[in-house]
Amino acid sequence: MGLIKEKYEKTMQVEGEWNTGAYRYKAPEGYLDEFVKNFRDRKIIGTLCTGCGRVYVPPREICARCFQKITEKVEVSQYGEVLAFLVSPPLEKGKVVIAGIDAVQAGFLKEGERIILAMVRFEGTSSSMVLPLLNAKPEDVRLGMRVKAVWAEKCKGALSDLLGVEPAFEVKFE
Amino acid sequence: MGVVRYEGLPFVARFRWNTGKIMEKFYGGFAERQILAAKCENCGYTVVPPRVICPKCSSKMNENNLVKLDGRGVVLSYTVVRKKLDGKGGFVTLDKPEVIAAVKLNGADSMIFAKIGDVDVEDIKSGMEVVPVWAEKPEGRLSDLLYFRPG
Amino acid sequence: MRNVAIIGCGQAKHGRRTDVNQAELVAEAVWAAVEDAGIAPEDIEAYAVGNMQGFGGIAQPDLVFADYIGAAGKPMQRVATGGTVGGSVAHLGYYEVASGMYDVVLAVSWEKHSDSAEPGATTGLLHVAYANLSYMMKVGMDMRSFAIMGLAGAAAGISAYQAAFYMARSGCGIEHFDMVAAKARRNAAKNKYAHLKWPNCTADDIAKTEMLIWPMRFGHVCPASDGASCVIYASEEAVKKLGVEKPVAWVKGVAAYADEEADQGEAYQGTAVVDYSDQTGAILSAMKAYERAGIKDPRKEIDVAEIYAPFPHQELMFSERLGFFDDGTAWKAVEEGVTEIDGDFPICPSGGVNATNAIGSSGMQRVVEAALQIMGKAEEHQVPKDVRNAVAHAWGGQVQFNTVMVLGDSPKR
Amino acid sequence: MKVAVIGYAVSNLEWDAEKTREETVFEVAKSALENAGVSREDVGTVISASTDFLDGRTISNCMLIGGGGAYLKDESKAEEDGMYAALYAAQRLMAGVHDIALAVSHTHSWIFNPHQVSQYMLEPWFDRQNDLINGITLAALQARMYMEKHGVDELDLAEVCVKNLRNAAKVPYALRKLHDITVEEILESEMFSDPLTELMIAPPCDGAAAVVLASENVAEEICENPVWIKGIGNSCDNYLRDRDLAKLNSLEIAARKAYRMAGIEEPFREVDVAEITERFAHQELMAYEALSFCREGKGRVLIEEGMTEVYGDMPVNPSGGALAGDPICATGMIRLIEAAKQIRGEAENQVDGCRTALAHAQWGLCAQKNLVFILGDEP
Repeated sequence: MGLIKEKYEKTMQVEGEWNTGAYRYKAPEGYLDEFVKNFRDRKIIGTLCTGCGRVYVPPREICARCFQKITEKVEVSQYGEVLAFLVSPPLEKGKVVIAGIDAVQAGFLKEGERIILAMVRFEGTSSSMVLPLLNAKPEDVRLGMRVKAVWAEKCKGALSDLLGVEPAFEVKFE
Repeated sequence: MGVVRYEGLPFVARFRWNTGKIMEKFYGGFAERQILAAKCENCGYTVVPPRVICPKCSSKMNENNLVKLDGRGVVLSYTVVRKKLDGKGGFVTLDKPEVIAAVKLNGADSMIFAKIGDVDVEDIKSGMEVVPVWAEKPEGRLSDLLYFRPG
Repeated sequence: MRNVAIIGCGQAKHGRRTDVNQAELVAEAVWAAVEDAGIAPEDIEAYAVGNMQGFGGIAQPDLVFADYIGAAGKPMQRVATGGTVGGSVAHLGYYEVASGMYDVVLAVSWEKHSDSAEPGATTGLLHVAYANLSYMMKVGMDMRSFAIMGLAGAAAGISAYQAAFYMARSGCGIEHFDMVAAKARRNAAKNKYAHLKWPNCTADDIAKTEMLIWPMRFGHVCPASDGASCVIYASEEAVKKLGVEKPVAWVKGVAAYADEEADQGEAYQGTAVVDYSDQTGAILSAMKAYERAGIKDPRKEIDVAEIYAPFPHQELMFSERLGFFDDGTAWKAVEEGVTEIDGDFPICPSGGVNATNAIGSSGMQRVVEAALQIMGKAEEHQVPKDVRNAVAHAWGGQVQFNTVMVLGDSPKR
Repeated sequence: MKVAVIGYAVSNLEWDAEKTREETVFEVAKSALENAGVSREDVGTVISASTDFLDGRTISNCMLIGGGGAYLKDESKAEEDGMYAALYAAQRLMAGVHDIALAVSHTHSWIFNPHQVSQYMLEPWFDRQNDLINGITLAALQARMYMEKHGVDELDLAEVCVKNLRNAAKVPYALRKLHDITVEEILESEMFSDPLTELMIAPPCDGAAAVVLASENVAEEICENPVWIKGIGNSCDNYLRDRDLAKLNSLEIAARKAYRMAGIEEPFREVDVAEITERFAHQELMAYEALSFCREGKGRVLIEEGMTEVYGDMPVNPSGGALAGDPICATGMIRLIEAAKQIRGEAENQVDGCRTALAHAQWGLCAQKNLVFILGDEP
């Protein structure tokens, strides 16, 4: 016996839409935009809450714990640690479809590649970011692993300048 | 400090709502140029389009409650629409204003909202009698019922 | 504080309900509950409703349905909190009675995923972070990164990270997730309202399904169901006045403490929760709900729990946060069969959310199932022991909202 | 358990605010707490109000927990007008579970036209398939039905607008402040769907509001002049097709219930001021009748005789009402706040000797749902 799903009669359908693409939004000036601008100089900045001393990367505007606005900016380390990670199976066509676009077919992702996604906390910060973990085999990834930021050859101040992270040097006693 | 304004990604969420069996019958009636309503056996309220629960006494209804209406109706209220939504949140000014009315169909207790055509906007009045105008070849779809006209 | 009881429960059959429209689906659960309670529709004084409107594509759908559920001319309040919504509606209905404003209140929540033209729950889930993703595109996220984010999104995004976090803190393996998922399918086979049923499903059956993104398999993922669940509350006085003689389930304590949204790097506010398996909000909600219910040792005093776990690691994680097992040890209990229907501490005997997920309905369904266990009306999946207290839990938002309701077989004194 | 309003805040109402939704919500939540003289630590429960379709985000409260002050608080979201959030917050206090509650509401209309959302509110199997039906055209149908039944004309509707927009001139946060507006200008403003012209339609805008509520256990301790909630009435009507659009039936039911709870027998005499949500001009006249300020069909007499002016016998909307600015989910909550300000004697258009005030919120197409609070200066 396998999986059982009850089937129900199909009745007529009528169509309609929710035009989400017609929405406009607002973001605070001086936070994610400034964070990204600093990528041009290969710098990672965050905000420092004067209430609790936490450093948020990417920058946050309101600290929920202290219930106050954060305006102070600080530069943080390029080194961090892996808090959690995911590993994709080798990618195939038809497996990653976003808003009707097949990401492999369209060439955004390569056929057969395996992607490791890491949740990274940069040193001295209280928050985390999801970044691809590059130049590492899935078998070699472990929690708490030290990683460093990998930048594009030419940084132009865009989110994509920060390609991901890669394993940092490890010093071992031999 | 200010804000950065930006647009949402170009994505439209689409829906295909199941109408359920009784509404399917309602649209099926369109193929014969017929408007079906549901008459509650308990309180006598007649609702169009038909539905499975009486809006007045909550009695259960089904296909056996369907009754045929003659299609004629009376305008309870109307409005001349000069500005229409474009589906993206904007308004477009109509070159030719359109009329929409609340119509009570003969034999029904509820009302429907329908376009009124073949009439000068100055001539439309509440209390006016109207009849449906059907597509040339009705197929049992929503688009079969084009609009209502005085008659 | 007034004592409030659940005097009737109703569920629509859950599955891909293309045979009915959204209003009919909701009415199915509502009138089943009215019948179960054995009251007249006129006895209901007020309504509590809710769903996640983006999934079904109707804004404020309850206004369209008001006269399908007998709410016309009566007070109706609506709440929506994401995945928790069913739990939140259950809490709202409780508070409507507990406040002293009404004596009999009907609470219903629902979802109809099949009305969306996009597969599964894409529309609703994508739009949680849609504005933020749009902004990230504006500040130069490339299509590769966008696709990579979608990659995790396809496996229910943050929940996959949460599974990894949970593995890190507990030392459990994927095989334990397989066991939990298999239990859900097996239990669901005994529940006539459930969606994914698989009699005698084993962990091996689940292990054979493909890996979506490590550590989450296809067999771990909940379905996108259509369904509705409903409960009817009555004050202690009304229980007497209505002459309810069947067993009822008493609400002993509720709490819903909001945590921070799981951070994927795009939030402007918050505290930046780092470990998604911490779940401070769940711990606090459980603590407060027990305090209000007078429960001191949840493991001993609670007899059965319905936990909102669309993914198997969440059943393990939340059973710890709710105080049934020590942090990081729930998987051992699963290995020992403790959480089976006939185990020492049954969890999700109904098959839970992992087998049936009509999002808006799911939180309420936990309350319904917990109440049925107390009333002894869970039929084939009734746990074979005396049920005096049961817990119904729901989570939602970006793994940040939790609702906890403690139900008991006798009123609080 | 009795409940009082002990603090409040309203943001500036603007078409396109130079603030994000998080910032606006954060600011009103913070100022309301300051106004009440309590800190976030004192608050037990937080209820917000916003909707997914208006915000363009599924789970609209999910990224507002920090900004709304709800972090690690007993939280929920009312997905309708902010006054329903205040109602839920009050219920949590009345149940004796908490002592202090914060209710926050917001809508940023700039992001997406709420009138388009009104179309998404239609029953999808039939009504939504007709592209001419939306909140405005339905309101126009309602207006004509009401006007023809009771001999009301466009001038009466324009008079409502003139009164409210002139009142709004003194209100610092209002959007439409038109001190010198005339009936002619109202009638000559752009026609949307006759009889409704642009100025007869409440202008959607950006805005937020917050109130702090306290139970009788603590209210008097914390606050010198708490404003007591003495009556609550709430009712939902049938869907459009099965209701008498010419009458606000559910408002009448809600008002009756609220009056009974507050012990009010003659509303016209006993209520000193009313703040109501008139999303369209004619709805204010319909509300006069449903609130029993006059007999059915006589709403126009009140406006023609000037009785609902600030100096009249039954002042209605001294703040300018929704016609002066409509941040959808915050609109009803602002009415509640304005009613509370009248009791405290803090209103811009203060009504002399105000001791009993009425606040009203509506929700749904053609005001399907209505909520009424009666506020007073003593418990």
